[in-house]
This record gives sequence, C-alpha cells and structure tokens, in this order.
Amino acid sequence: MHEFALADAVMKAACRAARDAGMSRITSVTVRVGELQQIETALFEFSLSEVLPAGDPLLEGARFVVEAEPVRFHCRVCDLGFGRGDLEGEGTDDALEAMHFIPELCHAFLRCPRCGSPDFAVVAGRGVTISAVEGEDSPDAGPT
Amino acid sequence: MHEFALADAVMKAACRAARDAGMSRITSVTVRVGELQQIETALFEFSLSEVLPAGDPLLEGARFVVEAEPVRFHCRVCDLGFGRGDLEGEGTDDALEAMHFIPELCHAFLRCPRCGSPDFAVVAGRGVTISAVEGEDSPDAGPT
Amino acid sequence: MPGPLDAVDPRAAVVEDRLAGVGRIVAVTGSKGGIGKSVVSASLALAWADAGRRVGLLDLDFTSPCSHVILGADEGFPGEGFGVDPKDTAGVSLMSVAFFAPEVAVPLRGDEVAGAFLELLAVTRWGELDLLVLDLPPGLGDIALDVVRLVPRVEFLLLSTSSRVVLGSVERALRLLTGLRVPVLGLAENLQQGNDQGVSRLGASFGVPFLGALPYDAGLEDALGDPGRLRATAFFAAVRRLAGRLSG
Amino acid sequence: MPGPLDAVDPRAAVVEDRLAGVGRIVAVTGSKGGIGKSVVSASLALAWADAGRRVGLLDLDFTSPCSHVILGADEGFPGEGFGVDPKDTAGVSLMSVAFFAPEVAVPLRGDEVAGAFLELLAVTRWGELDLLVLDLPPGLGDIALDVVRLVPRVEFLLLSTSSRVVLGSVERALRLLTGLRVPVLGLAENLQQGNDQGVSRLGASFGVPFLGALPYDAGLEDALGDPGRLRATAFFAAVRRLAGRLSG
Ligand SMILES: Nc1ncnc2c1ncn2[C@@H]1O[C@H](COP(=O)(O)OP(=O)(O)O)[C@@H](O)[C@H]1O
Ligand SMILES: Nc1ncnc2c1ncn2[C@@H]1O[C@H](COP(=O)(O)OP(=O)(O)O)[C@@H](O)[C@H]1O
Ligand SMILES: [Mg+2]
Ligand SMILES: [Mg+2]
Ligand SMILES: [Mg+2]
Ligand SMILES: [Mg+2]
Ligand code: NI
Ligand code: NI
Ligand SMILES: [Zn+2]
Ligand SMILES: [Zn+2]
Repeated sequence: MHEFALADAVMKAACRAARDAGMSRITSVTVRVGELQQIETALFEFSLSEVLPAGDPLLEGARFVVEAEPVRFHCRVCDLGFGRGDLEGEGTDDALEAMHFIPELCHAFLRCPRCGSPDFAVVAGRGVTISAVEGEDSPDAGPT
Repeated sequence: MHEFALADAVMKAACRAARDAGMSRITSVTVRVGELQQIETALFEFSLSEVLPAGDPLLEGARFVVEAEPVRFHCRVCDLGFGRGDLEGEGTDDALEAMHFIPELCHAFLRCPRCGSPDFAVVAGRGVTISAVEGEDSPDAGPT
Repeated sequence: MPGPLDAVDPRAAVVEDRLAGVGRIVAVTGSKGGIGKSVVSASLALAWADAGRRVGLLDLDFTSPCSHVILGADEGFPGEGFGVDPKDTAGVSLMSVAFFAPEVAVPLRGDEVAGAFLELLAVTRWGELDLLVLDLPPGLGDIALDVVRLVPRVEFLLLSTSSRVVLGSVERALRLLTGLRVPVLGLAENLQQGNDQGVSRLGASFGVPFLGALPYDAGLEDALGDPGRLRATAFFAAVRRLAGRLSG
Repeated sequence: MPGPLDAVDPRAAVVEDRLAGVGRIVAVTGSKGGIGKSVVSASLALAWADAGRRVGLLDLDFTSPCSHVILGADEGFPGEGFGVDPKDTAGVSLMSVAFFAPEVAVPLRGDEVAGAFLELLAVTRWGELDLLVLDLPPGLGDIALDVVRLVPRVEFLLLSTSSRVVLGSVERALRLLTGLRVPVLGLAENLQQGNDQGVSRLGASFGVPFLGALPYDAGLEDALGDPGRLRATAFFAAVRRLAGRLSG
C-alpha cells in the first residue's frame, strides 16, 4: 500500500493549491489515476476519504472523486499512437509491479507494438494527478 | 552564413509537409525566427527567396514570409517568466555567437534574472520554425 | 468563488515532508562518468553507518545503477508500507531503480528521468536519518538540476581524478555550482596513483576545500558486493577518513 | 484546399541530406561513463585518418566534451559556409559543443540535449567522408535514443571494462540494442589489466563479436592533446588494430 504516500501527497498538494488561490474551504478534489500505475480507484478514494487523517482543516468535509484515466502512448520513432490494449500480453507480474512503483519503467518493459521501440511518450494516464480542486473563497484572504 | 543550412532545411521541410498533405503547389511559407538565435529576418527571407535554388518544383512562385519571434524564458526554479530585455547586459560576443549556432547554449551563458538559475525553459523564440505552409491541392493525388 | 484549479502534480508538495526526518543530504558528483561516484557514495554511506550514524543512499543513475552491486543488496522488490521502504543493506537504507528493474535496460529521456526521480522522492519512506547520500549520474542534466531545484539543504561533494579530460569537466561543474551558490563541501581526488597536484589546485582556484585523495586500489574490484571485504581495502580506509572529515 | 500546415520543425527534414556524403557511421557507446568511449572514439578516428580514410568525429557528450582535448584541437569558433564546418584536427573533421562553449558548464535537460543534437545534425557540413564516429555520452538517454531514431545507417561499437559494475551496465545496453535489432559491430574491452574473460564472455552470450582488448596504458594520460605522442602509445597500437578489423 505505497498508495498511502501518494494519497497523502494529493491531500497536501490540494491544500497548498487551495490556499494559494485564497480558498477557505475545499469542497471537492478530483484526482485522475493513470492506468499505467495500476492503482485501484476505489481503494485510492477510500485512502483519501477514510484512512488518512485530513490533517488540514481546509479539507474538512471535502469530497474526493477519483477517476481512472486510460494510458495513451505515442511512439517517437514510428509515430504510432497506442494504448494498453494494443500491447502484446499484460506484462509479467514483476513488470507490472515495477510500473506500479515507477511508471517511467514502462520504457524498460514495454515496446511500441509497430516498431518495437522503447522510445515512446506517455501522453496520458501515467500516474496520479489532481485535475480539479473546488472550494469556497476566504472572506478575508486573497491569493498569496 | 550558416543560415543557408537552416534556410535549406526550411525549403525541404516545407516541401515534405506539403507533399504529405497532398498539395501540388506551395503558395507561401511562413517562417518564425526566434530572437534567441539572432538570425536577421531580412537576410533569412533573402536566402529563401533569392539565394538558394528552390530545387523542388513545388516551390515555384512560392512566397516566403519571415517573422521575428521574441524569446520568452520561464524559470523552473523560481517560476519567473522573462524575456531578453530582462537580462543583465547583452551577453559577450562569444556567448551571442554560440547561441546563434546552438540556441540551447543559452543555458551555459544566461541566468534567470531573479534567482540566478540556468534551469529555465525557452518557451518561445528559440530558433527557426515553420509556422504555416499554404498551397493548392493536387487534383490527382491525395495525402500519402 | 475561484474557478477550479487544474492539473496539479501532487508529488512536489511532499518532497520536503519525505525528507523532513533527514539530517544532512550529500550529493556526490563531478559530472564526468567513471570517476568513482558510485563506489565513493556507497563506501561513504557504509563508513557512516559503521560509525553508528543512520544513513540512507539513493542511487540516481537510472541507466547504470550499481550501488546495489557494490553493497551486495538482496534481490527482490522493496517493502511497501505508508510508502516504499528502502532496503537495509549492510546497515545502509538503500533505494535504487535496480530493485524494480534488475536486468533490463532503462532507456529514459530527460523528462522521464525527472518523472522517475520525483516519484522516488514522493514515495520513499526514509524515516529518521542522520545522513542521506545521493549518488548522481554523470552529466549536468535533469537529475543534477532537479537535485538543486527540489532537494532541500543539499550539499555537494565533488570528485575528480587527475586526468586532463576529467579535470576540465569537473572545473566546469565547479564553476556552475559555485556560481549558483549551492553549498559545496569540497573536492576529493579519486583513483590517485601519482603525485599530481591537479585536483587540489583546482579546488584552491575555486576556494573549495580539498578533502584529500582516495588511492587507486587494485583490490577494490574483488571486494565489490561484499561489505566485509570492502571495509578491508585501502580505498575504504581512505573513504573512512573522508567520512570523518565531512561529519566532524 | 488543405488548411495551412503549422509548426513544422525544419531540421529533421535535412538530417539525411547532411549525412548523405558519409559512408559509415559508427556510434561508440557502452552506456557506463569512464570506460574510454572518448579516447577510443578519438583514437579510432585518428587511426582511420592515418590510414587515408576521410573521417569525421562528433562529440555528443555536451556536459563533458573532451574529443577536442584528446586530439588537441585549435581554439575558436568553427568556420561558417553553407553550414558550420567541422575543424580539421590532425586530419580528423571534428565537431564539438566545446568549440562554442569552451569553459563554461552546459547544464541541459534532456529535451535541450535533443534540441542541440538536432541543430548540430542540421547545420554541420560534413561533406564527403568515409567514416563518421559518434562519441556518445554515458547513459541511455536522449542522445542514445536520438542516434537510434535519427541517424541513418548507424552501427554501434560497444566498450566495456571487466569491472562488475561496468559489465552489468553494458549487459543492459546490449540487451536493449540487440532487442531493437540495431546493427552492433561488436564489443571491445578497454582498460585491460588482468586476464579476465568477462567482456568476451558477455559478447558471446549475446552473439556479438568480441573485437579484442585495449590495454590499460599508464602512458596515455601524458599523450592526450598531442596526436603525435598519442600515436606512439601501446593503447593506440591496439586501437589501430581495432580500426583495421572494423573497416576490413
Ligand atoms: N579508488 C579506486 N580504485 C580502484 N578502482 C576504482 C576506484 N574508484 C573507482 N574504481 C572503479 O572505477 C569504475 C568506475 O567507478 P564508479 O564508482 O562506477 O564511477 P562513477 O559512478 O563515477 O561512474 C568501477 O569499476 C570502480 O570499481
Ligand atoms: N586504455 C586506457 N589506458 C589508460 N587510461 C585510459 C584508457 N582508456 C581510458 N583511459 C582514461 O580513462 C578516463 C576516461 O576515459 P574517457 O575516454 O573520457 O571515458 P568515457 O568517454 O567513456 O567517459 C580518461 O582519463 C582516460 O584518459
Ligand atoms: Mg503493490
Ligand atoms: Mg555568425
Ligand atoms: Mg555511478
Ligand atoms: Mg566521453
Ligand atoms: Ni503500491
Ligand atoms: Ni550563422
Ligand atoms: Zn513505434
Ligand atoms: Zn529563477
């Protein structure tokens, strides 16, 4: 469950961003979880909402929405766009585990299905990103 | 005048792009020349129009428009956006000459005016790019 | 009401937190390859651990990781807890991409290197450490720039050999780091064979302390992978003195 | 009528043209730093030039360039004509970023390295050459990937030493290159001192020719920068044999 470390990062980054924007309360945080990192969305939402102590009063009552984002690759050599389903096989367990910890290791384990190159860009669906933080204005504090 | 090599590249790349798009004739090519590389727009336009043999029939009668693009930097360390005018001094002649040949050498010679870092992105105005190729369709050939 | 904020990378927000329990952070560099950054980093970490300090070692050479070979780390994935746990290797808390990709090549472009580094910073649970050693890859690329940009309190230890081609490259690195006013602990010579003064003179010309020389040691190669034998080399004896000087 | 096409990088379109007059292109690598890629690249180029071949050498280690030091190149900018002219250095046509930034550090992120490489490919006027040697930086990063992606007809020459930490890294590089079916000329050992068979065995295990060993030569350091003295070393004698084998 190294996902806790990422969930903790999401909460802290959301608070920092909200504070920078002058929010007094966060109502919802939308997180996109990339398919490449193979994090279960339900489990991640649970870590955010139930397991980790919010720590920050800004997050009191905040809702966390976790969305899965399909992975998209683009081969720099032959220009092919491809997804997880275009790859031969699922990858070994060790490869999947490696990409779960460090998504960039896809370049060690996956190859472009057309030309065989490891030189592809991950254009979407890499890992954990915050796609939206919604909240309410501080009455007294503007952006810092 | 190593600019000839870049002007030659512009003509060849424009023809390749036009052919890929199924054009039978190029009417105009718009080129942006980044301030960082310090290429004289008038001179570059002259190389394109008058000096170099077109070589490719696609370019017969084509007009070349060369526009200067101001350089914009963004510091990755302190987040400052800045331009050429924000830098202290113009740089030594050798530094200018180096960046004329290899614009990335700005990271060897220039520093963020706020924090002193060489770790800035060149977000615009690096070097020579083609911003538009306009032309007429091949009646017989589609895109290849 | 402010519009929704979008596309925030959560990882940068926790780098400081993850390193909050770490006393000092020492980045071993020199910008040229093959000057002993990795054997010195691993041996420094081991020497400090032997002296009773709590020490971590992060191997940042993703295409040629070798800290795990030098210290003889166990195979297999690291443990997972609140984050990823470094592997205790001869008393050193070691983290390396080699744990995740032990045999395959890891071809990465710069932005991918930076992405993997940030991920490691965000998820590795170092806990309480007196010292964390960063073993840098050659070059002044994404890793070196992100160590400067992201790692709080980092101090650089530079290595050089007395070869002309190495000195030239270390000189450029010194010019960069001192220009940035990044803390430089000093410059040590490695692979010393003759009595050349080139490295100490280079340090002096930048006002950077010369930290002594580590000898070329023909017995080092056979000791790699076995901390017990490593400790018995003349090279390690010199690293131990260096460790003492740096933590004194 | 098609809409206007936008944002085309003109440089990629001329890479093949610029290399059209070049016979063979040999990239010297091994992925680990400090294994002699640069002294071997420069010496190979010199040996081929001595044998009457027209030879170019492109130094692609932008943060630690040293071909110009090894061959003792003149200072100053290269000439400009239709493009940028390599500098004739001891009969070798040499191009290096060091000509443009001789003393300052060149800290570059990966995309910047790739940008500088593409610029050099687009503007350097090699003319007619029998052989072009590419001296690669350590690692499997932007340069190695772009050499594979952009350079037509490239053939790889791998170096290794017999050190465990080097062999592991070269093994990964070999796995990558053979998997990609990139032409690999073979594997040579450098800095040979003992009688270890590790490098030749590694080559054999990938079905890659073992091209012999280049000895550790204590006299090499003093010969750097002086082609005449370089030619007189035992190291160079071995490189000359390697050059013969590769071009025979
Ligand atoms: N003082 C020394 N004596 C003998 N061999 C050494 C010494 N320092 C480094 N080496 C050897 O040199 C090679 C490069 O060392 P390494 O630590 O991998 O360098 P880097 O990390 O700078 O690339 C390795 O084979 C290593 O065992
Ligand atoms: N065969 C050899 N004998 C003695 N010294 C060598 C030999 N090969 C390389 N060296 C030295 O090793 C160091 C690293 O060589 P270099 O060519 O710069 O390696 P790389 O380009 O792989 O980083 C230099 O100081 C060089 O002079
Ligand atoms: Mg798991
Ligand atoms: Mg000029
Ligand atoms: Mg190393
Ligand atoms: Mg080199
Ligand atoms: Ni996990
Ligand atoms: Ni010019
Ligand atoms: Zn492909
Ligand atoms: Zn700044």
